[in-house]
Formats: sequence, structure tokens, C-alpha cells
Amino acid sequence: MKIKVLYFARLREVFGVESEELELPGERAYAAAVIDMLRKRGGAWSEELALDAGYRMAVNQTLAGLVTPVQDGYEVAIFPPVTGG
Amino acid sequence: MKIKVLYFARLREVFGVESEELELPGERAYAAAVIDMLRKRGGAWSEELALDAGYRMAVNQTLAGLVTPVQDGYEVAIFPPVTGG
Amino acid sequence: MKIQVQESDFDPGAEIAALHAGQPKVGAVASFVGLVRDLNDGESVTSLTLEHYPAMTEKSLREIVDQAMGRWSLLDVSLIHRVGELKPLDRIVFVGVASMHRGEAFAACEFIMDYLKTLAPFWKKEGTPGSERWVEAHASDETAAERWKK
Amino acid sequence: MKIQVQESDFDPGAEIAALHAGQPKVGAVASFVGLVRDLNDGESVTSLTLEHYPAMTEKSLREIVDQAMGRWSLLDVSLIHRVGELKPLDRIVFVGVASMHRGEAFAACEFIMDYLKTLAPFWKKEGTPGSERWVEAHASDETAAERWKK
Repeated sequence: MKIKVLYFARLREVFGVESEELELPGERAYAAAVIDMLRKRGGAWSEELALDAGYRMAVNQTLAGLVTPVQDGYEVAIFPPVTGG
Repeated sequence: MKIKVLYFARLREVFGVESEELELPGERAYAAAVIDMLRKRGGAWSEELALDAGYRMAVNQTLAGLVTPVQDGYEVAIFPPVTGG
Repeated sequence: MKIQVQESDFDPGAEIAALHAGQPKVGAVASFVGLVRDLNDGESVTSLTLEHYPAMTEKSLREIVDQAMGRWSLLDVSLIHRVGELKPLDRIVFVGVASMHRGEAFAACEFIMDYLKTLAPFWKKEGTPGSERWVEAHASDETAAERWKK
Repeated sequence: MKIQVQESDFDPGAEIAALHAGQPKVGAVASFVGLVRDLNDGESVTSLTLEHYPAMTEKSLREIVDQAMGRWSLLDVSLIHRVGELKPLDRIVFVGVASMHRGEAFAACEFIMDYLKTLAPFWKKEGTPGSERWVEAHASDETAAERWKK
């Protein structure tokens, strides 16, 4: 399956990418599978996406967690805690 | 001693008076002495100024109770619970 | 600080702007506008007359604002209360509070309204289609003010 | 209900008026304006850039307002959040809530701000005299939002 991954704010700058397409094995997975795949890139990826690093996720524009399901065509966003208002 | 008494809102209408001068014996007293003197007029006065009637008082423009001291020249106001805002 | 009792209307936008214009420390302005409704306790309201105790009113409002200033770290406060003849849809009261952070602005703004409702010498008389009646104080306003004593 | 994300400024007075004009049921309008300060965490701020996640932002704000509408009896809500390049003294956010009585308007207005602060996808980058830095989330904002779960 293919999913779209978006990065925002400080993580967009640290990773040096705004968005990308990711190919994952199988037809569905947990969001955790996306994070695992990205962490394997090492460097900033493994640091910023460590379990206790404090990043946030949304799946299809709704705040999500590691066990939120993802499937083909879904949009996953990864970003720091929000600071609007 | 002489004090000025003011009435507001529903009590002003029920008593049919906006303000008056009252002559009390002695040089100082509790506000209760003013209320007692007014209640002796009977009718609406004794009803509206009964202990449990719910009226409010201010002495010299500050919310007051029955044991607030009054003396010559003081201004006592008697009114229903406030309803501004 | 601005405290005014007046017959004329006020402009909430101008009051809010005055609380932060040129004040780069202000991060938050919480405000409140109270309005005349056309229905109260199940009866139509056609007019509202606000009586007050002129010698006491501003003093009482100032004490309430001073209490809020002592309780929270505020940068500015405005309080305007109208008196006289009003009608449905008219503005009655404005409270605006400027502070660095929103929590203090919200708390102080609500505190000022709750205290004003139970301590400031204003009385409302409603005109209904057939007659007139003095508005009764609500126990809920006493309860709201009591919360702040905890 | 009005929910807008925009680069341009807004007019708090006009927004407040729109929440009650011609609505004689409205007795209370509570509102909040958030502003750019010139100092944050001890450093001078010369500019503020607000980034957001366009596909999610309005949806997220609508969910927050819907929650407030479900929780309190509200007559209308307006929420405007700016994005893009701002500077000290600029307005960032407006929340206005109209209801019959003040308690609900105050509670809902603060609830919407607290939830927006922790759930809506906005990020602030501050320009300081020497450099730029992303604003860090404050634990106090989490605490403020947690209060409403009780």
C-alpha cells in the first residue's frame, strides 16, 4: 500500500522534507509501521521519532496514535505539539 | 443625631419616598436602630424591613449589615438585592 | 483602568482595541458584553430601565476591579455599565481584561461580572406588554459569586 | 457558526456585533482576542510566523466548536485564526460565543481556546533579533485543556 506522509513546523525543517509517498508492505497496518519505517533512516529520523520524543501524528487529518489503522491512500501527518492560539 | 436615608428601586416605589432625614437618639448607633425606627411605621415598612425580607443596606455607599455603626451625617441606603449586569 | 457608568451606548471593538493598542505586553484580551433580551422568565420584555445609586456605583465597581487586580496579574481593565431606558438588543454592560496570558484574563473577566451582579447597586425594571415589574435577583448569581471565595 | 483561517486581520467589534445583532435571545457574548507579544520566554520577539496544516485546520476547529455546542447551550460561535507572517501587537485569534446567560458563554469561550491550544494544527515560529526559533508547547496548556475532562 501507498500512503502520503506530511511533515510540519520544526520536524519539516529537521527532516528537510514537506511530504513524501511511502510504500508499505501489506494492505493495512498500524500507524506504528510508518514510524518504524521512518526511524530506520537513522539520524534525525530515529531521534525525533523515538517513542519518548514527543512528536504528534494525524491520520487523515484527525489526531491519531501508534495503533491508529492506516491503509492505501491514507494521509499521515507528523508534527511537533501544536502551538497556535 | 441626624442621618440621611435613601431608598431604591422596588422599595422606593413601595415606600413612596426617595430619601428622607431621620433623627435618632444618641450620638451613634447600629444600622439596626434605623431599621427598627422605620419598621415601627407599620404596613409596608414592617413587612419589607422584616429580618427575613431580603432587603439590603449600604452605609456611606458601602454594603453594610445590621451591626454596621452609623453616626451623625451618615448616609444609609435601603434597597432590594441588586440586579445589574 | 477605565470605569464608566453612562446612559449612552459603547463600542466593544473600540474598548477592546484600547486595552491592547500600543501595549506589546498584552497577549490576551477577554471581554464580555451583556445585552437586553426580549424574553425573561417566560415573559416578553419590551423595555428595560436601569436604576442605580449614583454616589455608590462607581465606587462599588472600582472596588470589584481592584479586587480582580489584586487577585490576578492584569495589565488593564475596562468596565462600562449603562443606566436609564434600554430596549431589547441594546448593550447593557462591557467588561474587558488585558493580561499577558489568557487564563488570567478569562478568570478576571468572569469574576468582575459575577461580583458586579451581586454587589454593584443597579436595579432592572422590565416593561412587558401589559405592565412593569422589577427583576428579581437570581440565586444562581449568588452561587456564581460564591465560587470565587474558595 | 463561523470558522475561518485567514492571513488577513479581523475586526473584533464587528465579530461581536454579528453574534448578537438582530438576535434578541442573546443576553451574553463572551469573547477572546489573542495577540502577538514582543517578549516570550525572556526573549524579544520581532516577528511571528504561523504555519498550519490546511487540510486539517478547519476540520479540527469545527470539531472543537461542535464539542462546545454539545456541552453548553449556545446560540452562536465565531472562531477566526490567522496564519502567515505577523508581528508584535498583531491579532492572532478571535473566539466569540453568544448565549442566553453569561456562565455558558464564558465557559465555552475558554474551553474553545484551551482545546484550540492543544488540538488545532498551528505552529508558531518566532523571529528574535538574532535568529528564529519554534515556540515550544507549554505544559500549562495541556493542564488547562485537561480541566474540562472532569
